[in-house]
Amino acid sequence: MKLRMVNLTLAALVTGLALGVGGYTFVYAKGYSYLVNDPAACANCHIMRDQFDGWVKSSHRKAATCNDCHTPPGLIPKYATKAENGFRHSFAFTTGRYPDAIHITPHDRTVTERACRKCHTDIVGMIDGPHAKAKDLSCLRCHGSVGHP
Amino acid sequence: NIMERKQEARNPFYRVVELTETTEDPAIWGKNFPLQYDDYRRTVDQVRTRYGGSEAMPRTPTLADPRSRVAQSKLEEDPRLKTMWAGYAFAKDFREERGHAYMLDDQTYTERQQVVKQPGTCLHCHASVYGPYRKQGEGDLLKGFEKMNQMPFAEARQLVTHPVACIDCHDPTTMQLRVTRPGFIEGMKALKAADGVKDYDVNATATRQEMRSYVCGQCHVEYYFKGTEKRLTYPWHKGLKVENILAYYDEVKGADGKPFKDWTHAESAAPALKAQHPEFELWSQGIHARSGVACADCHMPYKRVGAHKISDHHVRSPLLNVNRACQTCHKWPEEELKARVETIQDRTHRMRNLAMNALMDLIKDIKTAKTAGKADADLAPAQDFQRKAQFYLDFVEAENSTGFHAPQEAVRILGESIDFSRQGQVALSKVK
Amino acid sequence: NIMERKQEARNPFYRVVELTETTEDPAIWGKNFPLQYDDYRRTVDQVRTRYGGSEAMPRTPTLADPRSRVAQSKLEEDPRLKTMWAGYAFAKDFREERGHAYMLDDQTYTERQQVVKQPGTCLHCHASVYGPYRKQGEGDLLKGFEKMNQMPFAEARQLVTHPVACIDCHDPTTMQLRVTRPGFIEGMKALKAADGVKDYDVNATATRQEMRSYVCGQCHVEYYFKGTEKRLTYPWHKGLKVENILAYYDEVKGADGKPFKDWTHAESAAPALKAQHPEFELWSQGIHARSGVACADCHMPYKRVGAHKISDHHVRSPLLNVNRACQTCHKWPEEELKARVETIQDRTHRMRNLAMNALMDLIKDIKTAKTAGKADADLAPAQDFQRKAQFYLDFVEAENSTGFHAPQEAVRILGESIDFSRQGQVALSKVK
Ligand code: HEC
Ligand code: HEC
Ligand code: HEC
Ligand code: HEC
Ligand code: HEC
Ligand code: HEC
Ligand code: HEC
Ligand code: HEC
Ligand code: HEC
Ligand code: HEC
Ligand code: HEC
Ligand code: HEC
Ligand code: HEC
Ligand code: HEC
Ligand SMILES: [Ca+2]
Ligand SMILES: [Ca+2]
Repeated sequence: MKLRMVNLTLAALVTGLALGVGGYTFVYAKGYSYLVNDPAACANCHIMRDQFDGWVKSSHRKAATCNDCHTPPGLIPKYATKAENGFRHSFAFTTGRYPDAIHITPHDRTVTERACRKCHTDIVGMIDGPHAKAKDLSCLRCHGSVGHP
Repeated sequence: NIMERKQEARNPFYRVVELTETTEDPAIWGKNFPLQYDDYRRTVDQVRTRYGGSEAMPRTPTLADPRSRVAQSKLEEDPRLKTMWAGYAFAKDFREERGHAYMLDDQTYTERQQVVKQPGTCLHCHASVYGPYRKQGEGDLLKGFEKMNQMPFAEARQLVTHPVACIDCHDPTTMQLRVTRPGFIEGMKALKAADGVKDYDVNATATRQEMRSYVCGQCHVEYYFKGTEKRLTYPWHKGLKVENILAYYDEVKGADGKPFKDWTHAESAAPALKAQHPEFELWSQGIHARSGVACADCHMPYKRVGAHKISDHHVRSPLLNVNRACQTCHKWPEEELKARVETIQDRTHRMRNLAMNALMDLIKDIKTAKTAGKADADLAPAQDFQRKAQFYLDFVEAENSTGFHAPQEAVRILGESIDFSRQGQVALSKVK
Repeated sequence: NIMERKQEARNPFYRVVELTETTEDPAIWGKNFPLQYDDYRRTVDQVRTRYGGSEAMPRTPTLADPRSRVAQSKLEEDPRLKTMWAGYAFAKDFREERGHAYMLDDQTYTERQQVVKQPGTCLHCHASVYGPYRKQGEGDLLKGFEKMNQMPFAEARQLVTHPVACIDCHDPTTMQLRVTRPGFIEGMKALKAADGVKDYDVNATATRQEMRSYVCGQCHVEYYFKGTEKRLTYPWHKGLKVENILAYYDEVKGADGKPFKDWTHAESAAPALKAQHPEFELWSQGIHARSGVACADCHMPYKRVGAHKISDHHVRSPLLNVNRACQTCHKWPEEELKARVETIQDRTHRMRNLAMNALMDLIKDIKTAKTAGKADADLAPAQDFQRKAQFYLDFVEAENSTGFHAPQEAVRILGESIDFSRQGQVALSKVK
């Protein structure tokens, strides 16, 4: 499953480069920001500015960078997500085809939810622990704004 | 110290004792879960908010009623309630509700018990009945329920010991939430059937998030005792809105073959209905329910205790706990959040007063017409308006959030109540 | 393309032309701000939502009224409105409002103009009057306002050219928002005075966020023409709630020394009041205003055009623009957000209908009593109830969000309206 995604995204990235659209953005608009860990890099795209400004004032500024919450752990999945998002967002950015109020995708939402659970294992244990068979409670339902309001 | 906390955190619960389906006493559960138990016991606290919480009124214990503290009387706060309920037990004694710790005593000793012979059904929501039901039913919950419903209250009362306890909301082995109340199980089945879902089984189907409201919906709902078996029934067969519930009561017939009534109004002879604590029903019409916010989110918010993060089992008014109950979702200052609630409540309360005045006027007019010897048939339309008006009004009056659980809906209901009362007066005035 | 955008972002505005206090024509402003101008011109679009937007109804232009499209008639949608306004110009023609582009034409050609001789005051809110006021006042805005108020409409109409234009909301040199309307400036002064703030000057004091509502509050408000000078007045001297405004009208006297009235009802002779588009007033009672959400946040949300983030000058129903208007703050899907608004609106609309029925009943009863020859003094209480009931009802009916701007308050007002209407009937029935 994961491998398939990598393949798909790599293929997409290659196609994008071939088209010259994503690729151009990737270089000129600093799309490669996706590959580094510095939150300021995300803010290279001005539409990430609100989130960046919010993050700077958030409780997590000292605890987590954008990537800590928005990419899955592990090298391959991490870069797969980055490549996938990097391509999709570069493409969107270049064509301008994205909504004004950006929304996290359902897939990326689960990535983020997993990130919370990874850092806060102790608490997760208490919240989900005794409820052996019960479904998880979504952290984001109550804490959606911890990274950036 | 940090080391210790990390330890605690990793293995947050020590299974000191084995809990089973027959472990009723919360103190035993408390050995495994001391933090939850400590909070659970704090529901004895009495603190008043503008419209909620409760006030501890000292009283001299008697043999018949050993309570040394009760909550304030609502009848004294607003004597119009006595007129609304004339001829019904509620006109005798009706108090602000208080914490869970008191539920069994308050039910046992309310003066309403002196006026009417109540059935065992009552205990469904005022005691830990899961054990007793199973015992009486020889392992079959439903059978025990049916059996205890039909006992006189005093007899059934002997079979229970605790107010709502851990076992009523939790599975003793997994600690998962569960619904143990037949009233709710059957009520949800009827509700879902109306939506075309057959044989809905709440314990098998509901999500964890839903369960965080359903465990409360076991009791915080409108109800009536159906038929001679006094079967506890939640009137949700046509839906959860006030008009759906009234339509249901209009449709089911009482012993007299006429639309079901709780009692005949003493002053007007109207076939009256009493609404009771429809928190679950009103909440379901509000923006919070629609946003997936559960009862437990506000009334049992998470709290930190050392390295633990637990659900606050000190169930109470969220206005006494705004920081945890509201501020994770709403980043407004505490005072501002309180003011928002109170703005909503003040508006609801104002409308409730107008609706109450309208109802008083109608009752007075019917009474006058009756005294003047008007024919029953001439009074009937006005009496039906009274039935409607007072059920609508009571739906908000008896609901305990003073409108907060669904602000616009609460005021909509009160507006319609006013319309019914005043139309009743007009109908009467057209009688020659 | 990206190159271009980075460029743009750095230097967002090209000052192609010099704008001054006498540059009236928005097309000239559009040279400097083509993006805003493009959107501004799109207010000609007509799209209907469940309760808002507007529908383009074709009509055959005549010499007297050259419009080839109008908005749907509200009188045809609900003929009860004609009864409510019997004897007043609104019973002749009342339509759904549409985009800003139409304001001048719709005012000029409404059939209401054929029934009553209107003063120049009308133009305050239907034209770009900042230039004309200053011209007529020889530089003095207030003087020009006073002068044009007293002209006949047709005469004043000659002095204006554009519907609301850039200059009405913006300072031409700084582009900062500003209030140019004497009605609002004086209204806010009266409102603040009631709170103990002396000589409030909105342009000097208001914050930027406040201004994002105040520029709309210049026109989207309840008003009346005071005295023989026909001075445009916003009745906020006692506050912004419906009861404050009614109390104000009860206190100020008309030419006859009695409480101010807009007209005498043709069927009942009640001293009636007409409420008009109190968007600003109702919004001020809602949760959004309380949370600092301005009119412009929803009706002129930010949008991206290339690298620019501009305010959408296509002012319209936010339901036609949910992503930008709502989803910046609410992470719910678009369909869900629409459904939330419609749930609120459906409830409001239902109550509006009940209030309308109650009013119809009252008017009929008064009419019958009048025909039966009841004395004026006997009718007076019922007529006063009608005055109140219909002002309250109209306050929500004439407000254009169908309750959304303050859901609970809207329904509260309608509930009180019902109470007034029905009490009027009861009062009448007690007349022998
Ligand atoms: C090349 C410009 C650019 C850069 C650099 C950028 N973003 Fe984005 N981002 C976008 C655009 C455009 C969208 C909107 C895509 C859409 O909604 O279709 C977006 C949307 C998002 C979303 C929400 C949509 C989703 O896919 O879930 C997240 C989360 C996100 N970005 C995170 C990041 C993080 C983390 C970084 C830095 C590692 C970053 N972005 C850097 C352009 C960029
Ligand atoms: C502590 C965790 C955390 C950190 C750190 C974080 N985010 Fe997020 N981000 C989230 C969550 C949670 C959401 C989803 C919010 C929701 O659905 O309510 C989100 C959503 C987004 C979105 C989509 C917009 C939306 O509201 O759905 C963008 C874009 C984004 N993040 C960018 C960034 C950037 C850029 C950074 C670094 C400056 C960053 N995030 C840092 C947790 C985080
Ligand atoms: C890289 C690790 C990391 C990730 C990922 C992370 N957190 Fe945290 N979080 C921390 C640390 C460390 C702190 C303590 C920060 C402090 O006290 O200043 C913290 C603090 C918190 C707090 C308490 C402070 C507050 O804002 O109320 C909450 C709640 C919280 N995290 C929730 C979340 C949620 C929800 C997510 C996912 C959206 C998340 N965290 C993702 C490390 C992380
Ligand atoms: C969004 C938060 C929220 C949710 C969800 C919620 N409530 Fe409440 N509830 C309140 C507030 C606020 C009050 C008013 C408390 C007061 O007046 O002191 C209240 C009042 C009450 C009261 C009266 C409390 C008292 O102090 O007298 C009861 C009982 C109650 N709610 C039960 C429920 C039940 C059962 C549910 C779910 C079906 C529920 N609530 C859902 C916030 C909530
Ligand atoms: C469907 C559940 C349910 C049943 C059945 C039920 N109650 Fe209650 N009762 C509640 C709830 C929930 C409250 C707290 C909310 C309130 O007081 O409105 C309550 C509160 C009370 C109170 C304290 C407040 C007051 O009214 O003075 C008394 C006393 C009481 N009940 C007596 C009874 C009696 C007697 C019966 C049987 C005739 C009964 N209850 C049956 C759920 C129930
Ligand atoms: C077994 C029935 C039952 C269940 C289950 C139940 N309650 Fe209650 N609740 C009651 C009764 C009965 C009272 C009134 C007790 C009294 O006044 O003596 C009450 C009182 C309350 C009060 C009022 C406290 C006060 O200070 O005024 C709140 C709040 C409340 N319940 C919330 C909840 C919530 C939230 C849940 C679920 C997590 C819940 N209840 C589950 C029966 C129940
Ligand atoms: C129903 C709401 C809700 C949900 C769901 C929820 N939390 Fe919380 N959380 C809270 C509240 C309320 C607090 C504050 C407790 C306090 O201050 O006593 C909190 C506190 C925290 C803290 C801070 C504890 C500290 O050190 O002060 C962290 C970390 C946290 N939550 C993480 C999570 C994670 C991870 C999840 C998902 C697995 C989650 N939460 C799910 C309501 C929630
Ligand atoms: C009126 C219902 C009710 C009663 C009674 C009740 N609980 Fe709970 N309990 C809940 C709810 C709701 C949760 C939150 C469960 C979830 O999030 O899925 C909870 C959660 C828990 C948890 C999981 C950890 C946590 O705090 O979230 C434990 C352990 C627990 N309760 C123990 C007890 C014990 C011990 C008692 C008796 C002393 C008890 N409960 C009585 C409703 C109740
Ligand atoms: C788990 C999240 C959550 C909790 C806890 C919560 N709310 Fe809300 N609240 C919401 C959402 C979601 C909305 C709907 C508006 C939106 O979509 O932002 C809302 C709406 C409101 C509104 C506006 C509705 C109206 O009718 O005017 C008020 C006021 C409010 N909440 C107060 C409270 C108070 C007070 C509490 C605590 C007792 C509380 N909320 C607890 C999520 C929450
Ligand atoms: C939180 C968002 C919000 C705010 C703030 C807001 N509105 Fe609205 N407004 C709406 C919605 C939603 C509607 C309903 C539109 C519909 O029914 O199509 C509406 C309707 C209207 C309408 C009728 C539009 C039509 O399509 O017929 C007018 C005029 C209006 N608002 C003016 C104002 C003014 C003036 C203010 C400030 C005083 C304001 N609004 C503040 C959301 C808002
Ligand atoms: C205080 C500002 C103000 C004044 C003064 C004013 N209007 Fe309006 N008018 C508005 C607003 C705002 C709307 C759009 C909202 C609505 O229609 O409810 C409107 C809408 C209209 C419409 C279109 C909808 C309809 O009612 O058919 C007509 C026609 C109209 N006005 C005529 C007039 C006339 C004639 C006068 C003078 C007697 C006048 N207006 C005075 C603000 C004003
Ligand atoms: C100079 C007076 C004036 C100002 C200032 C003004 N409006 Fe209007 N507005 C009107 C009039 C008049 C109409 C009705 C035009 C018609 O029906 O011909 C109207 C119509 C509208 C409509 C209805 C559009 C539709 O499709 O139904 C909306 C929404 C609206 N205005 C919002 C606003 C907002 C938001 C502001 C401030 C940013 C504002 N208005 C400022 C006078 C004004
Ligand atoms: C009914 C009031 C109104 C009218 C008429 C109006 N504007 Fe605006 N304009 C606004 C508001 C509100 C803002 C947001 C200002 C802020 O946030 O401070 C704005 C912002 C702007 C800005 C700043 C950038 C931006 O988009 O936020 C420019 C430039 C602008 N308007 C140009 C124009 C031009 C050109 C016209 C005429 C074609 C015009 N405006 C007509 C209300 C208006
Ligand atoms: C600038 C922020 C902002 C914008 C834009 C906004 N809202 Fe809200 N909305 C809020 C806040 C804040 C609340 C109050 C609840 C809270 O504190 O979370 C709220 C509450 C609500 C509620 C619950 C209130 C109730 O009466 O039930 C609804 C529904 C709602 N908004 C819908 C909308 C819609 C639809 C739009 C777009 C037309 C919109 N909002 C635009 C911030 C906003
Ligand atoms: Ca209480
Ligand atoms: Ca419209």
